[in-house]
Amino acid sequence: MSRMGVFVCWCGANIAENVDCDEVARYAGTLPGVVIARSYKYMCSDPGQKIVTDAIEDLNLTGVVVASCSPRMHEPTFRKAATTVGLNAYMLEMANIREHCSWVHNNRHEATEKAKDLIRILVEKVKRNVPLKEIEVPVTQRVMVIGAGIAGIQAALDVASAGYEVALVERKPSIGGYMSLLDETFPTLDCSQCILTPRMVDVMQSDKITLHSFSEVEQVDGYIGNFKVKIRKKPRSVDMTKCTGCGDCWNNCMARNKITEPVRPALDDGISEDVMIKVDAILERYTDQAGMVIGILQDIQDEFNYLPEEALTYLSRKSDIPLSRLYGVARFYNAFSLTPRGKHIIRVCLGTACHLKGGPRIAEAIAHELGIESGETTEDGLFTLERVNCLGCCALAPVVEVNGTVHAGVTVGKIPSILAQYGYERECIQV
Amino acid sequence: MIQKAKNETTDPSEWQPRIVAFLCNWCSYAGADLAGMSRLAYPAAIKIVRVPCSGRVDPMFVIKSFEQGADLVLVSGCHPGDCHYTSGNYHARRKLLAFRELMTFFGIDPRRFKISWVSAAEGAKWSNLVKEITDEVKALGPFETYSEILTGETGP
Amino acid sequence: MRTLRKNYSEAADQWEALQTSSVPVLYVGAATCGRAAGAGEVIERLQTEIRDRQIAAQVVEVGCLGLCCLEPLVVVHKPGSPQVCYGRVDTDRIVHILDRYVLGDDPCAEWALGTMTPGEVDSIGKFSEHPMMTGQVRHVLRNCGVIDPKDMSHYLARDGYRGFMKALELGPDKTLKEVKKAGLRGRGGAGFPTWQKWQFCRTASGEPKYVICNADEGDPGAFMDRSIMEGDPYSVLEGMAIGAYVIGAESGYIYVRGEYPLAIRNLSIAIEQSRALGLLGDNILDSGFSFDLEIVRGAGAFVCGEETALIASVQGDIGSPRQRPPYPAQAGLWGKPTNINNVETWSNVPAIILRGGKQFSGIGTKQSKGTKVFSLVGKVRNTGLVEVPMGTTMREIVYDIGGGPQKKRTFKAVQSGGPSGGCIPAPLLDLPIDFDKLQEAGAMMGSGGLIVMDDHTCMVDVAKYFLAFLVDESCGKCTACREGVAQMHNILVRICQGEGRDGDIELLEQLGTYVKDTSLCQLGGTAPNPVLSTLRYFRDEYEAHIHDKTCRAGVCKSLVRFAIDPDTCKGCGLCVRDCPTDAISGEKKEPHHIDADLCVQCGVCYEDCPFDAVLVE
Amino acid sequence: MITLTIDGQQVEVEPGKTILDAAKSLGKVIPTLCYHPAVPAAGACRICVVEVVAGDRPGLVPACAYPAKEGMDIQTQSDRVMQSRRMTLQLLLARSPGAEVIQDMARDHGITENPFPERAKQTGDKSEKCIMCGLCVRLCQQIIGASAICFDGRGPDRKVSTPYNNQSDVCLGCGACAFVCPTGAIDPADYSPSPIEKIPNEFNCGLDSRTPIHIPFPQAVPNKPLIDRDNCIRFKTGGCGACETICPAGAINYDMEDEFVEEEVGAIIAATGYEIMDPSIYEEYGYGRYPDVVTSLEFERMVSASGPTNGELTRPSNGEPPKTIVFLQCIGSRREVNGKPYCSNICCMYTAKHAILYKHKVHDGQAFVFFMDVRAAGKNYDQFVRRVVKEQIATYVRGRVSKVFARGDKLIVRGADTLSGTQVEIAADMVVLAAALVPSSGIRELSQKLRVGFDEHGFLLEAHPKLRPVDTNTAGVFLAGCCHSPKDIPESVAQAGAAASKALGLVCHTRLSREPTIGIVDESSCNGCFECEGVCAYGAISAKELKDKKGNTLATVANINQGLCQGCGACAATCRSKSIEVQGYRDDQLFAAINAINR
Repeated sequence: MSRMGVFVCWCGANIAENVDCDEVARYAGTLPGVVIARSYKYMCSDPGQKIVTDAIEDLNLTGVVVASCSPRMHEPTFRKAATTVGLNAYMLEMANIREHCSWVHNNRHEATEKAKDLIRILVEKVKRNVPLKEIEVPVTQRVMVIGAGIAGIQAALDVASAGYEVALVERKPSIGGYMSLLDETFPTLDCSQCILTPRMVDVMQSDKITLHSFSEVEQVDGYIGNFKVKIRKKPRSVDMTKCTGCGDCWNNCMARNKITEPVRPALDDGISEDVMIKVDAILERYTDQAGMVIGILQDIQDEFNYLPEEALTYLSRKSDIPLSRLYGVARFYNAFSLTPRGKHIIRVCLGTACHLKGGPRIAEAIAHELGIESGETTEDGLFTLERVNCLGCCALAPVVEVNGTVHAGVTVGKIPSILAQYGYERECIQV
Repeated sequence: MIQKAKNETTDPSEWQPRIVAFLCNWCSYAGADLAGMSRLAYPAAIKIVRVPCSGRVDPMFVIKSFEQGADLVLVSGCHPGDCHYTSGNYHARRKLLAFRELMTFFGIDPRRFKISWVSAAEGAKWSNLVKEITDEVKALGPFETYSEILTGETGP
Repeated sequence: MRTLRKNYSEAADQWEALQTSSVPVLYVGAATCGRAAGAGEVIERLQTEIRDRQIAAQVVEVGCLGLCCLEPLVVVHKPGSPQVCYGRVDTDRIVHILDRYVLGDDPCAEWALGTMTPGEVDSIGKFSEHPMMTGQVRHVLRNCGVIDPKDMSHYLARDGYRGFMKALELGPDKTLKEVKKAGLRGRGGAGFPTWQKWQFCRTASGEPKYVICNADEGDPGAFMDRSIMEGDPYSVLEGMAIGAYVIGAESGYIYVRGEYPLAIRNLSIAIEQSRALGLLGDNILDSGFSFDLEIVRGAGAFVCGEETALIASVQGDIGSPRQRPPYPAQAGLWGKPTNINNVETWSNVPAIILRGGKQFSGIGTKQSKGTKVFSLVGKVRNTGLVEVPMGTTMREIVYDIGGGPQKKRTFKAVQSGGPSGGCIPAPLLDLPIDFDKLQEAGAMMGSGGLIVMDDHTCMVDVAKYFLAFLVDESCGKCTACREGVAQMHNILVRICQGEGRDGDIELLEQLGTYVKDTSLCQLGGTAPNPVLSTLRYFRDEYEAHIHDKTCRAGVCKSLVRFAIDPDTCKGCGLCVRDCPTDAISGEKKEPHHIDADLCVQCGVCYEDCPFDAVLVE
Repeated sequence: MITLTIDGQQVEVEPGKTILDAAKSLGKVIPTLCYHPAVPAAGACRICVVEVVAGDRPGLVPACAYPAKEGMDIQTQSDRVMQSRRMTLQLLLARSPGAEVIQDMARDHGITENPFPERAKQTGDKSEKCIMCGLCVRLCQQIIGASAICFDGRGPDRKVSTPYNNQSDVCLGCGACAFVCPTGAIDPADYSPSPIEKIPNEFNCGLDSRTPIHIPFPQAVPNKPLIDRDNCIRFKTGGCGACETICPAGAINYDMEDEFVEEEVGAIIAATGYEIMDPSIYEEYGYGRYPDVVTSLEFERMVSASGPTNGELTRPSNGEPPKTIVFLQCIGSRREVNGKPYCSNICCMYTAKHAILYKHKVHDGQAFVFFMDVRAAGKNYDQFVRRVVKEQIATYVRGRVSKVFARGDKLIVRGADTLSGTQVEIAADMVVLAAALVPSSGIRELSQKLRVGFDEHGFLLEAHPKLRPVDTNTAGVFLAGCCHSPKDIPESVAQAGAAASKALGLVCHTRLSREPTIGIVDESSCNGCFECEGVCAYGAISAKELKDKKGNTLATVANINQGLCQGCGACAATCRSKSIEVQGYRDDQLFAAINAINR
């Protein structure tokens, strides 16, 4: 048979103000199994606790209900007291007639009735309590500190100085938190760096503290004494064991501004149909496109008589060779022209032999005749005048080549007749 | 600056509803404590039973409460995601909401069974919650069905 | 190993049939220079004549015999009589020859240059005794102008690819030893021992290996590579095959400059035919050695003659040389070991292997073995391609073969080595053709361009011309060449405009040594040579330009006034017609007069006046 | 290793190293222009030529590109070298008259006059400083991989440009070309399709910029760099990789991925700190609209010696020192509506400090502080603020500010002065907002992982406001610093100590006793359905085989691991055969309580 004790606390005025503690105690006494029911001004005080322990001892109580404040507040206190007199701590429970009753119900009658109900309910439950023994669990003697601002650093150092290992996890690449941003701190106007950085160095040098910088807590398992914390160490892309912090990398980093990823225009954006067909046909003939750039450009020039911008842009997109490389090659070699050329290409040889035999005179004469400078094309698009360094017919100097056919031993006088072969009419015959 | 809660006078003769509330120890019970500390008065009809987690509440407790004369049963736990035991409140939510659907078969009006999430910091929410459900149960009137069956006759 | 015996016998029969043809055969020299001189029209006229008049005769287009000033050249071979070579055959002269000699038996001795094969034709001497031919020993050019470049059987019939097959038998090591014994040195200009170059590439680690033929021939005034490629492309292919076999390369490139379309066409035909015969491609003649060739067209950049620039160009990039080491033998094309030789070097190789190194080293001097092909051009009477044994003196080439300066002109100098070379004045004419001797004289063998200059050539203008050429052709990568050569050119332009100052010569010399010393590649490294050598031998002309503001050769316009000497001028009116600004006036047969304001000093009258009536003040 | 002598000194280098590397290891300085350690050497500018006195090819060679060979004898200062270097400089002076770097170098080499005429400015030349060394083009093509610029033409007229001289559509705008250019001749803005934008340096609140690979601040611990993958060319386009080439220790590793580490600990202390609220949500103060309206943290960086302006306080708009400055308190704090109802605790104090710092920086400047009530409760705090007031360091105006708007280049601060009951307008050069402190971002996710409560503002919930301020409801988890509530450094440090001692109190034991209110299984009635295992959040339930003496299995039943079970009771509620009970909350106990609800 259970021998219950009910002890009602006044809590000064906090409970007594709305609950008639004596009435409640009287009622508790009438409950089956209850052998003693008393109220007292401060049950949690030392004399109050003595009342409970004496009752346990004198009446061999098997269970106790203390009706006072929230169990979250003083359950440990009363349970400890009960154990001192041999009653198992879990045979004692608390009915919350303060926060759940007197403090929230001002109607004295209702509050008192509710107190009685709460006690009655709890007594019935406690009658069926059984003594329970504490469970022992192992404790991992390490501490984790999450966040390495001044608070985290200080906590880690304190724990480490007590000789226990610390796992310090900091989300940012460096510890120090916002304090490292400050210049001076109030009220002493101490330089923030001077009082913080030594602590940061202590963290680094302490063999007890394992620092996980640039890392975040991913998952926490387990419970008090046996936490298993999974940490995600974000990639620095720098191997910390090898890096000496010499600074060569950040002093020579190439990305000085934000990167704007280039927008890839569509293959045929702004390219005429005709150009695409012709360039595609040329590309078919080449297996190693990147290596045969000059061959491809020569074929394009044979096709269009010059290198149109459209063709180079399309070639660049199709073959994935950068346009700048194609343009660079086109501007480097004399054979290529980026501007439309005339139907007939006149090339005056200025090799050494031709130079000695009056090559420059011939060039000037032709330029004078056609009214254009070297490298230009006549308005009617018929003739383009170019200078070339040696066509390999030096024995027959001076030499002029037009559309592949070479004219040897050219003199100023012969120029009009040579040009005439290509449809050149002199506007006015000079007298 | 704790103002005293205003002194409500209730007429003892009027029918007083009986509400049973199963509160999870870590959140709702602490929320009720906070309501007390902040002196946020609410009707006394409610009787709080502490359970380790809302997941511990067995549907049988609810039926037994109605059988024992409860006019409304409330189960309150931590906000989903905040449960001290990680997933206790998820099991409670699924199990008890499914159970509420069956209550009509037991002859209990589902509106007499409430589930709520009150965190340890929401004293005010707890107090208002109790006021609401008390008014609601007054509107619903006493729960007679089970007591009639037990006593074999249909009383007023 | 297959030995193509069947092909050889067929080729021999075909060649024999041609030699003993029952029908007259006319060989027309149709290389680029021949066509420039009118060979194209001659062939057309010949074919229309033959077709219209159903003459039984055969026309064969061949390469160039080398006598460019006498082109177009036609060799007529009537059955039973020796081949007779005729010069300057224009469209109507060919008809005469056809009627009088081919159909008749009048050998038209007045146009004949000599008989090519044994046998006598009255009043026609031996072709080999022609002044231009006497000094020559034609090894590299042996097939040029003789075989049809588009028909491989001709080449096979004249021991074509026998050298290659002998190499396959000897194996790489022995073949290399033969090249070493021959003492062959690079004909591109530097004269580096070829066997050593092959050795470097052979022993370098890295696969695959490449062989390249440098046919860029950027030196203005040099065209021997063109003539070899147009006349006898097979010798180049065979030489490269032997080289690749020794080095262990499986693919090769021939980098031909874009200005040689005919050479490219003949080479492509030669490659096609070689592949058809299985002399190019996989497992050649079942010997386990595979080798194939591709032609890469140059696009007009003199700098691509430099090895690393050429490699960059083949890789499809701008032709910018790269700092060496690593040398191409260690890391060349696509970073792999690559061996680059000049056209003439490659075409020497087959003969060396076939006849043995000793026979090749028998010709030439102690240090420079074999023969060298020169293009003799400029102010010389007989211009053309000459192949002389090393050791021949410059005087023999210019005077004996070249016929000395043009009439009424006196010899001043000969420039050898193009823009990287230097000039050889009259006193040094007895200098033998030898890599090292030329180097000492401040000149350079170079690819073989010999440009003869006479008293009407201004050495300062020549130096300015070469610098202008180099400024235009410099790739612009390194400061020394880009800026140094440009500044040297500015100074010479100033001197030629009469604004020369004291100290200009010293500054030129200082700049010259700087550019030679500090440039990244050999273009820059040799760019100052023309200036430094003209300064060394013709300092007086510079002083005349700077202090007296005169150009005795009458070339530098701003320093020259032309006037007609009344008593020598015959009033023939030749100069009136040629003068571009019509500054000359005068009655027929009366002394003419130049109007100083109109005259732009172009120098046409001064050059062309048959009576030297135009004087320079 | 290769041994060679430079200027008579012996030196050893690994094979593949250049003469420049060897000279550097001897501390010898050889001038370079077109050389950069991250770009393959080209030997283009020829300024670094040295004389090889003995070796296979004696003569002048570029030190940057020429490999060191065994037994080489190098002279770096011989007459021939100095002569060549002087001539190169004279030529470059003529080529690029505008390049100061070349002028300085020339002066150092004793060049007084230049015999060569200056090169006429060509059409389309972007700058008079370009010495055509080609480093920018080589870098863009070979290292960055964008190939946006190329060499246009050859010979003396060669210049650097984009294809057809129009805007490049592949330029990344990274500015690497300008960074390596020896004479500052290239400006990426000429080529980049979009405007050039700097990478904001978080440490200085974005007031200055940083590179993707960086250390957060000079005194950072650990003092090792990291790569910001959002701005690094290597990660965005696959190009660059310069840091890997340069790093002498070979420490760069682009393939690093997230790594997971498991730490076993007995106690956890959360100290995740705070962040400053973004005041731009308050239109009236104009933060974000007017550059001269800054937050207190930005102000702190501006006055800091290691800040973006090295401690010189200048107005972000025009760089002038602010003659009049106004500090606004309680921005977002103590606001019932659309803000934080709590007081952020430290603003009054740091604003007083800011006033003092401002006086140090701008002696003749005038500071105003709009405040509600000065909270200076800490030790010597009030004396500190009173000194600011008494020594007229700042004029304290009691009242809130309604509006900040621009008039001319001044910022008009319109507020009330409740003590005089009048409206106040101040024409200020700079306005500093003391914004509210909020918990650092991600606090909600962390608290859910730690299973710790948090209040509606996100601050972590202490177990009891008075008695257990550093504990949390979850045993073994403690709090420290501003993650609990806004507080100053002394309080944070104190709380850190407290949390540490709490944690030590726990981990100093090797064993810990725990609430016995955990589950037990009645093996006689358990039918092994293992429904319970599915609901256990701690994996505390496993199978146990009951064997008879001979060892054959009679039944498999559920078994509870006492260490893991937390006593939540989910299994008890789920068990169909009611074979699992939570001690202290058994069904019969609860039914007994329920039966007692009705008197």
